[in-house]
Amino acid sequence: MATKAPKPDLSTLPVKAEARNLNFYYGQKQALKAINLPIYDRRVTALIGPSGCGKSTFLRCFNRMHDLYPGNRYEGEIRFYPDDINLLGSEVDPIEVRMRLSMVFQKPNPFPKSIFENVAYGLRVRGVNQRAKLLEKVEEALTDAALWNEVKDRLDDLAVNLSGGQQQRLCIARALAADPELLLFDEPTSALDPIATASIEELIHELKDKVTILIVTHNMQQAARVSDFTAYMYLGDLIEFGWTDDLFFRPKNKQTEDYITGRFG
Amino acid sequence: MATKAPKPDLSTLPVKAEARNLNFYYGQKQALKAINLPIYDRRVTALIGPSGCGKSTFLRCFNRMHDLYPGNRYEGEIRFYPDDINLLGSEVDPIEVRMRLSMVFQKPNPFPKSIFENVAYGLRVRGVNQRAKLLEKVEEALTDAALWNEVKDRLDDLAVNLSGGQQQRLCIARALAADPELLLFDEPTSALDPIATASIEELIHELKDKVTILIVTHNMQQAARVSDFTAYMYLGDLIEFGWTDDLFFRPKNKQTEDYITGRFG
Amino acid sequence: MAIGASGGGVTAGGNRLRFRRSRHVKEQIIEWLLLAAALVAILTTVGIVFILVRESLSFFANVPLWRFLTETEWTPLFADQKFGIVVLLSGTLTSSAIALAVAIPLGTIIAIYLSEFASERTREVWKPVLELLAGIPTIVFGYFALFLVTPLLQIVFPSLPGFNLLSAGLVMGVMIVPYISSISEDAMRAVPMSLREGSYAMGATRLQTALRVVVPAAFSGIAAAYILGISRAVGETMIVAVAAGQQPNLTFNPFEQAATITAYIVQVSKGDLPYGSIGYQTIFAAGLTLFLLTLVFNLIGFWLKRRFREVY
Amino acid sequence: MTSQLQNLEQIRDLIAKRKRNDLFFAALGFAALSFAFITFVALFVDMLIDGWPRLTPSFFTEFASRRAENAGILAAWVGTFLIMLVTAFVAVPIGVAAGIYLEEYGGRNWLTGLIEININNLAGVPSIVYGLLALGMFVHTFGFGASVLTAGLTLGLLILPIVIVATREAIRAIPNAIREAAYALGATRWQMVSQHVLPYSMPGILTGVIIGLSRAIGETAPIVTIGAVIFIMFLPPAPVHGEFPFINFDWLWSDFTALPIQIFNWTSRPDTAFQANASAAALVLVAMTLLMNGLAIWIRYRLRRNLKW
Amino acid sequence: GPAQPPAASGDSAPATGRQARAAAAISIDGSSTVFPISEAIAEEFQMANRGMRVTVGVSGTGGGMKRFCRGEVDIANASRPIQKEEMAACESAGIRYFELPVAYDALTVVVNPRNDWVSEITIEELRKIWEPAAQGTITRWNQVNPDWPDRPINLYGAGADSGTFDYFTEVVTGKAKSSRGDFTASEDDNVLVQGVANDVNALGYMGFAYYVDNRDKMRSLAIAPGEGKPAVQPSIETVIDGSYMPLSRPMFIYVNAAAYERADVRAFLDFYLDNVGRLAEDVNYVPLPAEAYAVIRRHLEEGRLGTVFKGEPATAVSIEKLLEKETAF
Ligand SMILES: Nc1ncnc2c1ncn2[C@@H]1O[C@H](COP(=O)(O)OP(=O)(O)OP(=O)(O)O)[C@@H](O)[C@H]1O
Ligand SMILES: Nc1ncnc2c1ncn2[C@@H]1O[C@H](COP(=O)(O)OP(=O)(O)OP(=O)(O)O)[C@@H](O)[C@H]1O
Ligand SMILES: [Mg+2]
Ligand SMILES: [Mg+2]
Repeated sequence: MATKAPKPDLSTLPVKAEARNLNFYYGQKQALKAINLPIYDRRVTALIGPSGCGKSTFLRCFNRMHDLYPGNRYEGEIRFYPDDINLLGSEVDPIEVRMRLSMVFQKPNPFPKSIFENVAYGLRVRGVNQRAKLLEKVEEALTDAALWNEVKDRLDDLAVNLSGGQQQRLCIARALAADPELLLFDEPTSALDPIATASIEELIHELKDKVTILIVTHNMQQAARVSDFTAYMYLGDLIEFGWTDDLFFRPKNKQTEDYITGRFG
Repeated sequence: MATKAPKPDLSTLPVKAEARNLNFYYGQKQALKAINLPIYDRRVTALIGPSGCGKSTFLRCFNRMHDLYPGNRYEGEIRFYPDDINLLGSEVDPIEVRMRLSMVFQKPNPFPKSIFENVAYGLRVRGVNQRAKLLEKVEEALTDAALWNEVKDRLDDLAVNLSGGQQQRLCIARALAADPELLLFDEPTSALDPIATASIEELIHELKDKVTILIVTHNMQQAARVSDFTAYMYLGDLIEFGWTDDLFFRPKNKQTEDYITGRFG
Repeated sequence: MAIGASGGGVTAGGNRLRFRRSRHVKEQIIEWLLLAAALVAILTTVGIVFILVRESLSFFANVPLWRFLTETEWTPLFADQKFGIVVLLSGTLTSSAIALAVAIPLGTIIAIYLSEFASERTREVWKPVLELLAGIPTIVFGYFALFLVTPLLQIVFPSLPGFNLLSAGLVMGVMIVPYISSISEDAMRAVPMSLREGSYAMGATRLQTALRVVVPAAFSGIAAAYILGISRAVGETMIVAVAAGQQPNLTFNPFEQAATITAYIVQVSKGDLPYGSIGYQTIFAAGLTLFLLTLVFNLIGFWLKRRFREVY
Repeated sequence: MTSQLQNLEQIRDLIAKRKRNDLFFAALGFAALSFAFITFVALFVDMLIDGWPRLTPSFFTEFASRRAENAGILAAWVGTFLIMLVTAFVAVPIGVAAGIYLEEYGGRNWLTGLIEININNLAGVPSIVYGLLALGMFVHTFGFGASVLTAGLTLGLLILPIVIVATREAIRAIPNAIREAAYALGATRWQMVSQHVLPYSMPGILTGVIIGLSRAIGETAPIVTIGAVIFIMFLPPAPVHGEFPFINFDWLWSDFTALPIQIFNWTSRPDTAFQANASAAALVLVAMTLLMNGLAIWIRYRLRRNLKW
Repeated sequence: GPAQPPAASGDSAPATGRQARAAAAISIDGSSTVFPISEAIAEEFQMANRGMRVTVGVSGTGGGMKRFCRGEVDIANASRPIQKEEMAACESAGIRYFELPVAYDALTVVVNPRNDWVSEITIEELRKIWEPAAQGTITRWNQVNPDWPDRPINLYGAGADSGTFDYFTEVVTGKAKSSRGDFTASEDDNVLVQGVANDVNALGYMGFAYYVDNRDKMRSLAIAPGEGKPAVQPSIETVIDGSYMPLSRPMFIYVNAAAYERADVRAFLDFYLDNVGRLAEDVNYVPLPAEAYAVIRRHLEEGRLGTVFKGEPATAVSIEKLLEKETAF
């Protein structure tokens, strides 16, 4: 497991964000049921659970992705610190939220632009246009995403010509370039081969000192490898949450245990 | 594990099909490398391995699905018994092959026709058109697929209005109605919820007395639950093959062990 | 349940896996029939080229090609015959340019609006309504330009003659809008949602997402729409024949009247010229020019599509 | 990575500005849409004012006449209808077959590439060039004259690319999973095509055909070029009649007139009373187009209901 | 002669359908100028004789003559006499024909109703305006006649593909098709009407019928033929009495001699000659005097084939002169 040191008391840990009694509806269909979940600052929290349990739905609440489609409805709050605002509040601008929380998707989705423009996108959106400033940030982000050495000589190539694993790291670099406070990953490695997967997992490991991470995965081994905390969801309910090694080795809930031992899913 | 009785000697078991030195190429890209693998008669053989290792590619060689796309190339043989013929031979008609080997796909893919017409399709293709005969076969297949009771009153409803699990069972019924000698499953439950998954696994269990089954799965627990034999593949190579419990509990190969214990994938 | 291995299947035993000749032959015949249908497209092109070239050859036997290409007057029907196709080309290109100046911005804006801004319902209602515009007979547009648009324009530009490229071009532009907006919108819709989500997730607004991600991603489809729009403009006949005047006039000034290639062809094919006269043969030479012109545009479009094929 | 809190104010300003741009563009888009729509309304109202008084039942049942108030469009609408019939009979089988060939059979080789370039190019060839083709080919070389057959063939070729493209698009919308399912059950290619691809793409094909026909119905230039008659006081022989074999094809060879050229002719008459007739006939033509497009939309929404995958 | 390679084969190929059709209807095609007359007669004829079938097309005089000389139509409408190439084409196809002058048209020179400076114009002035040399140089009214104001002159005229254009240029500039090119040309006369009606500086020419039907939008000019003769306004009377010269011209139909053997064609021509006087006036053309129709009828009955013009244009042929020619034929 990721954390080897003795585990600090939860109440002393700083919280970056916290879902409070969060319900979510796709039209009539309720996809999240009264979720309460803290996301600890600069820790990796993993969301696991069988397909369709609402992992992605939960993740996408954080950066208000659901606002893009009509008929979706939130209830409850996601508190965000240190400002202590409700990310779902109507007074909060989703665009501002998205500028502060970055997301990496299941399938790499680079824009049909150059590598450089992909990474610079978040900055351009913020109105940064000086080439020097952009270059500096792009290099920093690509370095953080462990991609700089592979692409530094072809920043003007089209991003879609990269391999799948490189594309996903590019998407991570794109997210990092925006200096996010919270990084959301939705099954970032499920479309990748084992080697690319390993490199992304390593990356997450390195990033967590700098940024808070929330990651959805269908691969329990992955959750075990990369996360400090794990939440197990089932059919829209949060069944169990705790330190990753506790949840995997000492699950309190029978359902969690069944899932983890592979009795279903 | 599926087989509780003492394990018979492999050389005494009847073989339904056997890959011999099978190579497969997508254009230039070699996806299967000299695979040798027996499929024992009326047993369930599971294929596991990380994403992209060639499981689906291997499965689709059996019913010559690759013939549908240009640029694909087979080398080697798949012997098929009792005829003792090479399924990949140029004198063999892929259409005849597909009439004897049925396939169930990862995502349920019912035709946008009625439930009845879906199941009857394999017979219609063979020129069977008498309603009575069709009805008899359809009932038989739906019963075998554990779906008859749920749909018997609405055979003329559109199949796409069934739930995902029902759709997948319908696809299995469709495959069964053609009286196949070998059933090919490509991750048949990965798009389904746990309950539907359980019902499909049970079905496989019941079917194996009557028909030989080759199943691809990314879920190791599932392989352990449903199969007699398991083959582990990695990057186009067959790494290990054996009785399922041997492979899971006494893997001979370090790679297999790493995979099974979740160290990667 | 009868499993095939026990021999109880629908098919009989024996060499069942071998090729069936009858089935193979039937499939082959069907494939040939379908191919024959597809070849009609080639035959049509061959037919067009054959007819146009055959008739143009007798024209060029009388009128050297250099006269056709270099003269600056088009008076094949006058006593003093001049054959400068550039005159008709100027009218064609000017009216098309005006049309495109209207249709490309308008069509693109509408496409972006419908694809990225409007609600699902708005889109489902408005898109067909726009397509209706494309179904209106162009002759109706022609009289619309002459009797309604030109007088309106004359209020703004009192010196505007009753026939002018401006009015014809503007109306033609409106006529082309649905082609451009509809095809561009299809192309933008085809851009996967994941790209949009990627952009929104970076904090982009709708407009930024539309202009920086969706439009570039759909570029080849949008280019195809533009090319089709150009072809439509260059080939449009009735609007220019009615509203732009039919005076061959070497001009690029929208405030003047001028004949286009298409207007010239309909005019002559209804006129009183004896068949076989040079005047009559000019319509085929003009038609060939028109065909080559649209061919060039289409090849450019084809190349653009190749070059910027969508890679999402 | 430090928090961006300090320049949050700046970002908020920026967002506000960006949102104003969004709003401005949305307004612009709506204005553009409205502009196109208002043009359409203006055109329609203009025709309605001129043509409405002439839209009496007898307008549809009378032949053309030199007296504007007696003139009707019987020959014109019957002619248009018959031409559309031929056009559909030419364009649909050929277009659908070609579309199927390119999507399901052709593969990628020089021949399909050539066919593809040809189709794209034909879609952009001006209709008047088709008129010239018809004049040289159907009228003179084949000797079909300025008949219903010639006009139908010409317009059929004209809309062939539209039908082919619509067919291909409809076929492409069918997921490969359906094809694989059929093949996996032992279907031959043609069984797969005829039992799955064709029925499932039917709504798309029909929509394309109707859009093609509504393009063809208003085409004036090619029909003028082939030299169709203007004044005719009789109808082509009925395609269906009471005696064996109940159908005949004499109407294919018949003279005809069609709505667009009737309109064209009326607008160029000295007697201004004919202008009202022209407007009324144009209204009829637009109404027919609207009707066909309405039908296409209806098909799109009704038939596709049953096609989910 | 005209190049028409596949003519013969084209005619014989679909014999069944086409010949059946040819027998079923009397087909007329040709000039759009003559069209209104033929149309009126076709309409009245079919109303008087149920079951008879006539079609009238507008392929232009050239297009109509071409089809006529290939035997595709029974009657050709022509706004000018048959030309030499066409005579040759008919000859080589074995088509023999009757030439029937049916009415006169008065080419009318018109200006905008708000034009208050000109009411009559001489042929000489028209030549000054329209000759090729005027292109780009004669652009203002006062360049033609110093009494007229210093305003731009905007010209409207028939399409260069039309018989009207040929006739007007022949009469005004002395050579057919010899004209300046910078004028608004249209073969759709309503387009010209629209132009002149909206343009104070306009001067145009068109068929008399278009003028009559749009009197409220345009004003016609009296034409002074020159040599001191007085200017004359176009009207049915002035054309009949020969004083509206030289801008009045005859119009013809050509009848295929073989088709004339058919009873329906005979009946139709009978009807034509009986009624054309009345109906021509109805559609604002000038009828010939009754004796002219009688002469023409005699030609038909006596089988007098061919043309009186021998391929020459019919310039400045008054009704009187035409009658002489016909009688002498
Ligand atoms: N747009 C939508 N409209 C309606 N229901 C939806 C929508 N998206 C997801 N759902 C439903 O909401 C539930 C939760 O979906 P979600 O995608 O969050 O699951 P998930 O846990 O991410 O599953 P997976 O592991 O398959 O990605 C599912 O039942 C799903 O069918
Ligand atoms: N049509 C194709 N053309 C080229 N390469 C292909 C094609 N289909 C699959 N491949 C490649 O062949 C390899 C084996 O693919 P295959 O689909 O058999 O993997 P798999 O084991 O079934 O993986 P998964 O668990 O993701 O389904 C992969 O590297 C894949 O990228
Ligand atoms: Mg998910
Ligand atoms: Mg697979």
